Amino acid sequence: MNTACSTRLGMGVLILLLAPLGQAAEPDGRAKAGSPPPNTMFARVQGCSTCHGPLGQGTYDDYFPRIASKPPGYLFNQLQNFREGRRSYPPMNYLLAYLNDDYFHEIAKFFSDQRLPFAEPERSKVSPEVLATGERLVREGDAGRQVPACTGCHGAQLTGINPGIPGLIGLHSRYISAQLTEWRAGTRHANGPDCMREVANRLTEEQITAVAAWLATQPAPAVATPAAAGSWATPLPCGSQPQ
Amino acid sequence: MNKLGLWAILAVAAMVLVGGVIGFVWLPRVVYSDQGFFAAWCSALGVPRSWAAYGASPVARISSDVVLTHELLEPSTPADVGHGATLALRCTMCHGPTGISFADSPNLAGQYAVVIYKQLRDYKSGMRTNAVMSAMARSLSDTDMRQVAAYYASLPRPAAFRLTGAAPAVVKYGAPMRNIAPCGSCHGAIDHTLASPWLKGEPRAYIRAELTAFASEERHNDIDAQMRAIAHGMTPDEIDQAAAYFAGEH
Amino acid sequence: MIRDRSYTLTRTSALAVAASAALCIGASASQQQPASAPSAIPAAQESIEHTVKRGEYLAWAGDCVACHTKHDGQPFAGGFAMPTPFGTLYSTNITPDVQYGIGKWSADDFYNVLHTGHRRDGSFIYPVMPFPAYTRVTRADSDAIFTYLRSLKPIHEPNRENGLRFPYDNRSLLFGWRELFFHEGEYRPDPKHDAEWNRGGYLVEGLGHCGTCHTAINKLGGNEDRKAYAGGLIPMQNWYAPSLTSNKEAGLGEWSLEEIVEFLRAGASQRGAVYGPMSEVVHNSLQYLNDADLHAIAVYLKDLPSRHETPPPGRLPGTAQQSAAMLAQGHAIYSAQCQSCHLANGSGQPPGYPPLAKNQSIEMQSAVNPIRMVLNGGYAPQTETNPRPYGMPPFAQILSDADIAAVVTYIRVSWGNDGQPVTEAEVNALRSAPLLD
Amino acid sequence: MYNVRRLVLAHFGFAFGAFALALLLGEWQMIVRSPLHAWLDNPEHYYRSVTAHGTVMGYVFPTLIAMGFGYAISVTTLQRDLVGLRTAWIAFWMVVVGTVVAALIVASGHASVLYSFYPPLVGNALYYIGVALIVVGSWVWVALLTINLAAWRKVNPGKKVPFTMYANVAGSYLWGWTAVGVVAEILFQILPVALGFKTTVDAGLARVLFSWTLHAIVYFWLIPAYIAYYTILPRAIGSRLYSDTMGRLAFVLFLVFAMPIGIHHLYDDPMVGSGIKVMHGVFTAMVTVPTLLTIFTITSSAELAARQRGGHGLLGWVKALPWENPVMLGVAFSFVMLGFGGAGGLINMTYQTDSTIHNTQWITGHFHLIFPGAIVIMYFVIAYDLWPALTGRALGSLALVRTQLWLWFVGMMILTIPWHIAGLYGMPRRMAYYDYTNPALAPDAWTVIASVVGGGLAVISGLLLVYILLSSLRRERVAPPAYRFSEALNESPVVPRALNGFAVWLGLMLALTLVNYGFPIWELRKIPTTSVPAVYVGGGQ
Repeated sequence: MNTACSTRLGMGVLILLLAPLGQAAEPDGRAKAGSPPPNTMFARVQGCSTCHGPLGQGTYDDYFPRIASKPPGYLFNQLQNFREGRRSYPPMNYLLAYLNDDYFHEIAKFFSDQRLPFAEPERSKVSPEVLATGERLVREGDAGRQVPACTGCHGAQLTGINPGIPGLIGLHSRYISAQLTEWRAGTRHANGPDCMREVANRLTEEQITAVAAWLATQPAPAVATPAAAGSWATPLPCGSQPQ
Repeated sequence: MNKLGLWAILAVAAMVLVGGVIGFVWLPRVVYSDQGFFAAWCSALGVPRSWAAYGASPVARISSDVVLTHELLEPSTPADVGHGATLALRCTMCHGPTGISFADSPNLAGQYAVVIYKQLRDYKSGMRTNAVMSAMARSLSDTDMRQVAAYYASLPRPAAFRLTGAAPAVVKYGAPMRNIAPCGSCHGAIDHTLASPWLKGEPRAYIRAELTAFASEERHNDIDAQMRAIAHGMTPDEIDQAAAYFAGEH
Repeated sequence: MIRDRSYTLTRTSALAVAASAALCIGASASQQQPASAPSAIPAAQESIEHTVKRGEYLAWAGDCVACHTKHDGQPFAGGFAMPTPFGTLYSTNITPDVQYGIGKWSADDFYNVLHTGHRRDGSFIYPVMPFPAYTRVTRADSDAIFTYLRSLKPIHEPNRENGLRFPYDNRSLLFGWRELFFHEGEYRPDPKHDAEWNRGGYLVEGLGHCGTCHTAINKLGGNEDRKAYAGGLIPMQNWYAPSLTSNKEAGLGEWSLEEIVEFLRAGASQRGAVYGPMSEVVHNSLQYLNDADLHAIAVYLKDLPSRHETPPPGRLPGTAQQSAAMLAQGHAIYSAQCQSCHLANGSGQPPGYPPLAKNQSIEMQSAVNPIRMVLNGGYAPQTETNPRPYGMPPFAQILSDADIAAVVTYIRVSWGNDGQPVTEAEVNALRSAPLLD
Repeated sequence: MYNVRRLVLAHFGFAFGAFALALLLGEWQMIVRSPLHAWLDNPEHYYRSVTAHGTVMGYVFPTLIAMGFGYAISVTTLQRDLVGLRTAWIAFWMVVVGTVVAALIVASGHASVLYSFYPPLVGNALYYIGVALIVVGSWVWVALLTINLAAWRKVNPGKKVPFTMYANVAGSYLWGWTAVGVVAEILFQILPVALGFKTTVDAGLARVLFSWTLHAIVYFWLIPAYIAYYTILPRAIGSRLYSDTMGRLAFVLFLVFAMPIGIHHLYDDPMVGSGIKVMHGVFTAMVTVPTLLTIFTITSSAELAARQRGGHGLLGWVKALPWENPVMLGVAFSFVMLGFGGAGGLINMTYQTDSTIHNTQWITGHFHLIFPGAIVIMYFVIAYDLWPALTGRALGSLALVRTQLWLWFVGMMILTIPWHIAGLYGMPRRMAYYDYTNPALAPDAWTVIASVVGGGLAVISGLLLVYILLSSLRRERVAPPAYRFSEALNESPVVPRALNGFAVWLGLMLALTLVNYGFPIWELRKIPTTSVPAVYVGGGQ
């Protein structure tokens, strides 16, 4: 039954590096190591590259979001959420398990500093009516259900605001509807007060589809960087955006 | 051939004749008087004619195009589970790293493969709709669906969800006069019938939501409208009792 | 893993702790004749806060926090799920809470748990708690740890009922297990060796409980002495804990003491980087140990009897051209996915990008770890001495079983590596291995 | 009893053993669906029980009785050892194995499909294989009787076949042919699905094939009882069979009319044409002919005896009958229940009236009145009558025997009459439970409670039978006189040729089958739309 303990406590696995150099190891059995890697953040975040792209610009796969030029505070929160299991995605949970906050700040800063062109917006298959509904929700919200307009927090340009509120441009409809549904189901959390959980719970299934579809079809504005902190106040109190 | 035998044969032949005349000539002419003789005769024989003859097709809109076949019941291979595990990484955001969401999205750990497969098929075909799942399922091939299902079926059901306490009446007995079968006799509290989902340990909110959706016909991918009929007959209380019971929260 | 604020505080103070503890242990070492138990001076002679500090240090050495804290939970408040082939167990609350914790415990109760594996009510403890190793801990150290735990903030967190299958839910059945795998008794110093060697032995065999993983775990969930430190697959978690005795695997015969120390403290060095469950150990435990203790551990490990078993020569599956095709495929994938960091000649760029050429972890008998590295990637643990680790991305979602089998086979047989080829089935089997317990 | 004593004993022993167990299941079903018992936690258990009860009572029990009795008749009437004794034993074991296999599968909950299978329900293949084994075993019996009769004919060319043997063989042919339907259904419709070669069942065709067997099987159950009427009763009450010829006619008419009527079970099924249904209705009506012939002949035989014993008056002679004789009592009870059952049957066979009671408890009441009522009580009589010859031991007190018959009769009446009423109220068959707390239904509750009482009496009676038979084994041996069946009043050495052989009647049977089943089967095989996905039962956890 030690096994259980070992699942966690295991003195585990060593990668031993022996002399890479062509010729046989030197007499004392010691070997010289290869040249050290570039001392850059770029070299350090290659662990993220296969899913988010080498610079966080996203990949062919629309399941993984673009993280380049998202607000640093937002990215830091997500890194933390994944490490703490407040968001569940094993590869992320696993990669971040033994990294600390100070390093997270560096990683978040690195990606938020990337300025890269956005991919072509989605060509949505949903009907014009649905798109129209989506646009209305984004710009005006739904007073009947006390749903604030997305633009209220994420900005008229939908490019988000520093430090904590992400832009909604350049995301895929599937990703957006997934996040809203997660908030509804309670599988995604943000620092309390969790304003997005509030909002997501007020949306209907159809509204989620509409919003996601419309947002995904929006081209990025010329300047797609988050607005400066404090540019506007959010209609709902949000833990991730201290006022 | 002796006399008696001959008489017997003739008598029986006569009966056949009489019966035939009544059955295929006389009655049809009365019953299907509107049709020609031949048509009437066909009806008496039971030869089906095109539904056109009756106007609109009596076949209701099909609720799902998934058919439970032996192939679906075949045990899955380790390879299926392996590939399923990788495909299922994308489900973990809502359904949890090991198929347990600890929230309101359905737990999939230990769910029957046929059940998961059918729902994925229905999401893909649009028979069941959901903002996320419809999009998710669209990108899955038939093999993908089987593998994901195989993976989740292979995961252990959470020990934490051992049901305690007595089941409410609707779970234990249903309500015969309202044609409500006992939930438990198909969904696991008492017994399990093939291809019906295992509900023990599913989130209360989820079960409640689905039953309500069935009742309002908003969800309609249940074959022969079984669940719609049942949910329709259930009172909101019963729905909540059942949900609470299966979630282990009573 | 614990990222609770109070926790991070304790952790940042850890170096100080370690330092002070180092002093006292250094002192103790000097005070005692080599062969005597290498524990610290008796608790009586030191101030309470000193004892607390020493206890905290020893708690790090034992990595108590790892199991006694659940994800996103309070340190030492328990509730951490430990899946086993026999069912799932949950660690207990060891904060001084009166109702759920060790608030009512005496130092004797605590020592009993570590030393004899009996609960306060006398019933057996499941060996998921490594008391077969902790039994080696001295009374003085046990008391220090207890004093430290009692100094913590009580957390009113109820313990969770274990989910063990019949018949394993019956504790008395452990009697047989204990007969087979449990040998009670504090660490007995070996007079043939000096104090440092014995201190190392004390930590490795005792609090460190390295054997728990590095000795193969059999069907009964026990470690067999004759297989000590010979390595084995960690059940449920499906990582391979390499042999510490075989130079073909992680055998330390060829390592210098400095390198072992650096490796255990930093988690990544010119000679190696850790990943998998070992990351957790380095991150939560080893990085806080002082030089003296790490050095002692290194001395002891390096002195483990070294076994050189040569595996049967690797043969590629299938016909000649099949294997040729496999290597070609592997090479193609390597150039596309791996080369940018590990370089065409497999030399890598240590310590960030480990070399693959002549790499024991790549060559060793079991292909589990190389396969899992490709499937899941990984970051080396962040430590005081390696504050900005490099990482490798997961490839599970972009490479097929055939691709991974090909590329792993390629790196296992190229650049003079003499590893065994890998099959698709082996790769596939590891796809469903849990990433985090 | 020549070389078949142990063989017949084995058949009767296993038959009554299985009967006793199934009887208990039946009573349990009564109780759980009555207000006397809380609702079952798991209704599936009820359907397991119903399946087991039906399978044993419908396939195993009567088949074994018919087989055992058939062997006994063959040797006693042909007065020669049975040809092919070993084969007969093999057949017996086939039936036993088939029964055990099917029972185990049903008990494990993997074949709760009820004894009529209900495609597209599909259970575990082994269950159907078990049932098929039972039928095949009985086919061996059919072949053996033919062979023995042929062998006898060879040495007695042109001689009149003894009446009892003639009826016996007629019955075997009836079964041999009617069982083809269910076997075809199992082989071509259900097994391929149960074994996973196919995933759809042609429900329409399967149901038609089953109806081929479903009604005729009742006459197969009936034949031993009728044989007892004709050949045991007269002897037992010291009389003679009133008319050999009329008797033979009755049996061959069953042979002819039993087959082409099964579809009257499918009156409500859309896939069969109305004309076909009419034809089946017509021939169903014809079955009354052999029945009435029998009633007449047997009553006359009884009257004969009564008048010899000094009975007189138009009906007064009835008092003079030897009522203390269990055979007499049993036959009388059987007649009464046959009367009620037959009357109910007239309603079922009429298209219009049937629609009011179709699939209600009425149907259950009807066939329980006919089979466990009229027929099984005669099985008891047969067992009692053969017992001394089989065991070499006399039965215990006849009073006990009479009590057993009385209990069965009363029990069955109390069981079935309320069911008819419940059926008229519209209570459906096959309900694991029924909400009698509902004010609309509370008034009907007495019906099911009455059935429980009736069932209880039947159980007591059944156990009493087992006791009587077993306890007799502890009595000292007696040398019973050679077993014999009664002779006819006027034993003429010849009968019409047609009534000494089966050619004409088998010909008519096949012809009528063709006429009444040929088209529907051919048609349904053509139509794809009657094929539906199988519904697999018994998921298990």
